[in-house]
Amino acid sequence: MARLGVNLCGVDFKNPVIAASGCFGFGQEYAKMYPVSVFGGISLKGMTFEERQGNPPPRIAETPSGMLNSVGLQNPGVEAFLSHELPALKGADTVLIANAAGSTIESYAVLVERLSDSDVDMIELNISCPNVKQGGAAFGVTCEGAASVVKAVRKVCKKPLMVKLSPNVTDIAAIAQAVEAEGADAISLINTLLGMRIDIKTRRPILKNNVGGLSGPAVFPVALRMVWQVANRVKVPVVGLGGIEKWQDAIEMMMAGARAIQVGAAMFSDPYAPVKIVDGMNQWLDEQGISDINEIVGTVQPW
Amino acid sequence: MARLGVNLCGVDFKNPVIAASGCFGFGQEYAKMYPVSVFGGISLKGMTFEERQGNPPPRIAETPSGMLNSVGLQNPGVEAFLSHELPALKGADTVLIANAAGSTIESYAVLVERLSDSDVDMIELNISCPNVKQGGAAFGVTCEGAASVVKAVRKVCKKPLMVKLSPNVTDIAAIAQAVEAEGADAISLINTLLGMRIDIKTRRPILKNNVGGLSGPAVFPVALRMVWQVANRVKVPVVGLGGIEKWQDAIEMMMAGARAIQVGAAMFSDPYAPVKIVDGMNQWLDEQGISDINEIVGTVQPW
Amino acid sequence: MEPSVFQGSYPVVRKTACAKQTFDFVIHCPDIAKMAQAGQFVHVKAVGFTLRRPISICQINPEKGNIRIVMEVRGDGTAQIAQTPEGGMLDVMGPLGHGFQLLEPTESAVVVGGGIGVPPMLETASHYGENATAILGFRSASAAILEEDFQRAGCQVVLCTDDGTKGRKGFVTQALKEHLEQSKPSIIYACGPLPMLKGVAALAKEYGVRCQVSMEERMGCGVGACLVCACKTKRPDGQEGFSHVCKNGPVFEAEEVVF
Amino acid sequence: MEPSVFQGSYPVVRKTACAKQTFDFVIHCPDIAKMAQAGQFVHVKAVGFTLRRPISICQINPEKGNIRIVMEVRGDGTAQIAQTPEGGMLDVMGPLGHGFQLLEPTESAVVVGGGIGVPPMLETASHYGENATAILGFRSASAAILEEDFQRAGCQVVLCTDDGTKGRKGFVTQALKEHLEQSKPSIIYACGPLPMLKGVAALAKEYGVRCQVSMEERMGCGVGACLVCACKTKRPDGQEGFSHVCKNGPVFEAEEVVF
Repeated sequence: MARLGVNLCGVDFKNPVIAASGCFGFGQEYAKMYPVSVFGGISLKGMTFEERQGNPPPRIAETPSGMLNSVGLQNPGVEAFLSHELPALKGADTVLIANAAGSTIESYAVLVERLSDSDVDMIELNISCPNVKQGGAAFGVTCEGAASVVKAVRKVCKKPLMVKLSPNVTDIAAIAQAVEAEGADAISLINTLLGMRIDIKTRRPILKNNVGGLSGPAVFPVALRMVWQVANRVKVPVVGLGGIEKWQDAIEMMMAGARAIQVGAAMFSDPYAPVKIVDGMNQWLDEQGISDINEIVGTVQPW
Repeated sequence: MARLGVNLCGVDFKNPVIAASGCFGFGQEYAKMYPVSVFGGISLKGMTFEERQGNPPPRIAETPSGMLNSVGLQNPGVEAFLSHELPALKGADTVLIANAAGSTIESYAVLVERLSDSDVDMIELNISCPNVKQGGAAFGVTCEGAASVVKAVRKVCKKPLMVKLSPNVTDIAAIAQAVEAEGADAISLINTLLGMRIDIKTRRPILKNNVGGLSGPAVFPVALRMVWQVANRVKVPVVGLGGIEKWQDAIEMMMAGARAIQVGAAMFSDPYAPVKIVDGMNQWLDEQGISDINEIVGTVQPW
Repeated sequence: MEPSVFQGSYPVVRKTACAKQTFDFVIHCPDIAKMAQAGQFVHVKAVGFTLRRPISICQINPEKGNIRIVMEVRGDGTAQIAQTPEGGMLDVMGPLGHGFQLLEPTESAVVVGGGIGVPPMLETASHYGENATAILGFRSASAAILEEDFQRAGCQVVLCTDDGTKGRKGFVTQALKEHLEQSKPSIIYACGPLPMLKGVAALAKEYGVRCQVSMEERMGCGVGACLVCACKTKRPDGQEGFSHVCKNGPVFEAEEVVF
Repeated sequence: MEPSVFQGSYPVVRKTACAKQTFDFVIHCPDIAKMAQAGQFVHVKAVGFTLRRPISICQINPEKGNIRIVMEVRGDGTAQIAQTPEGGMLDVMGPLGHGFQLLEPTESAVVVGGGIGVPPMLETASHYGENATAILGFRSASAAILEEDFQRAGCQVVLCTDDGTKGRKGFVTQALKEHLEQSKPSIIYACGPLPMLKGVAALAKEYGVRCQVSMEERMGCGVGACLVCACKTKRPDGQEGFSHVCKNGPVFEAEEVVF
């Protein structure tokens, strides 16, 4: 058995497979099928300081090898999270990552400050949600915007800070460098690509929000390219996500430079996908005679 | 039989289905299966003033519901095109669109000037090829770059000028407005999304160019969203492409605001895809009792 | 914690076409059948599609380890599922969601089903047997399904068709109103098109009868993790918010739902 | 212009496993069989995959309207194709590319095949019958295929395995060299791994024999429209450039190819 453990900015993960935010709720739902301890870590449902209702339905549309969603950060707010959700995760044998979003720089800061006093192990700053009017991706698509949020949050954040980037930009590596410069401890990418579907019978967008975020295997090649570009430009650890459905995808992502990976939409097709990815990685490492998963990180050799 | 004919900046197309540049060579290859006259128009293989060898192979990689290519504008150069390829298309009952690329503003200008004296019906300016070192997408990802090329080309272009945009940008509508302001007669989008795949056995990118352009059904939702955004911001006609494989996709694209559509990668899975799309549109229009395809353009009603 | 939701490839032990574009599958999935309850659903994978399709459970046979689903072809995905032959395998996940709350079988119940909303009512109707009245609505005779099954379950069946080609002409709401004029059941259960549910809920309120409705919405994970299948509901505190069909539902108390 | 390339869903009239992960299909596609020539290929669709898989034509029977392909499972796509049962349908497009140029059957020819490069040589070898020598190389006995077919075609078969578990031990290039020492054929045809083709081409040049090689590259459209399957070749004017395996090839004059 090879060593699957990885370390992200001081936090130990028993394996590099993390549940992607928004696809795993607050960690309880899939427990009816397998224990949350299967994951090296779980990135919890994106949360805001105040409760949010989210967008009206339909919030999902199917696409070739993918899906669009427009949930819009529905969440009970940080206090409800701390009083109800987080205690339920006590003793869960996995790294707990709080995904934090806001509509203004201040709202990001107060939220992260509050989370800093909690038992979460790490904070993932969501500056890339495509489904909310203010904030979200608005900050994530410019170096200045991204830097300003990270700068403000860094001051009050006592936990390792990971920043999740939007792929809907011209130069994602520049944004990665900007947030690194402001003190991000890690970078995760990609959030969803902005997409749309239309119901030709009603001549209406399928999503009530008109547009939504594209995820699933369809986006994997774009995610892999961006992870490769970012990993070559920053020193902090990179967490790769976007369309990973098989263990081979996870290996590609790590060879491209990801220290860990997140699995999201793949669970909707196959709820056991994360289990299979961990097992597949293990078996492949043994077959290859590689004793430590960390040895493959960033090993892709460009032509 | 409903009316399928559309008009793009003065050029009449018998139907709105156009072969996408790079997927239909110079129009002869698929003639062994069906006549080129099936198409309302064909956008010919991207060409440069001088001959180009293109990138070394492998130039293609499969992805979920899509493919990456890194051909790199291999073409015989404009003189060979005019002396060999174009004459062979004489009498082809379809609109001929020359796809023009360059590495400098000057090289774009001399090429377009030369093509302006030929029998092509229209010119598609390619400022979005992701597979060439200089030029190509380099111009297409900033408003200034895009505007500067269109401005220089417009001066010497005597044909209707369509500009093909890159999707690898933060705000494609802003770029569309910039090229419209410089005199573009039409806008086509999207070119390919930049992506990557890695061979985990060799730990090498599958493409010799390391990265390549993603096309195929996987990108359709992103293309549809961008066409909708652009069509809402410019007055010139918009041609929609990116992952169209079925007639329903074509209808969605036109409802989003496209006056015509282009079909590319779909032909690699089903060579008869364009024929089926034209037939499907026809049948749907009749079923809906719509007498003219133009009636559905831009009719999507956002929530 | 023992798994209570399962996913796997299970054999189709019986498949019949019961109406135009409507198929009746009996699937051998002992672990799912053992846990399943009336009104729950299974999430079925269509080969070549990203998202699973939620399909209500029509009947449960824990002894034989079988569940029965009756599904309608609505698009490419359901068409793909419908192609699965008898003897073939289906990728099924379940049981999922909260089902109907069943009272003592001696209580009287009315189950109201419209179109493809009829199958989910069979297991519940069977629970009450002769104490149940099943009001089943269809577009026309050609779309009518499961009538014999409800009769075999012992309940009084009132079959309605929009065009009067079978049973009585008209909507189930009219039949329900007439029934409530005659007698007051302990509870009403309903599944079908939104307008029908809305009408049934209104009648239940008018006649002061408890009512549970099975809701539908475009769905993702099926377990409450992705929050896409939102349904507007009233909370105990009276405030409105989005609940989720896959986790809080598909069955809700009618008075909670904001139609 | 009459169509000369066809695509459709055609029945598999015979399927056999001829070696580990290697399958032998006879497909009934009269229009394709009518036009097909030795050395051409067909482009086969794998359900659920975007790109077709180019597979060389092994035998052509225009009378029966059949073609025969022998393919190896190399990945998920080819595995999907290999699952097609006898009696099932395959989505096939063809015939595609330029095949081997056949001289008079009375001329003497040597066909050299390596591994899965052996099947494409059978139709050509059959053309020359007893005037053909077939030098076939495989990793080991378990991978050896089609020996009887080449014998039935009347040609002398020299079978080589890398590990000597069948026929003579060693590479086909060694066997070819010895053959050329004995007699000079009118032409050599080769298909197989790149190093083998390189070696065969070098020998052909050394002994002054014309040589045609069948090349391979990751392919897109299959008809020469997308220009992805680039192969570096020397032009008449001596300048090097990229030709395309699907349109200019798969068969090239060995001296044109820049190995």
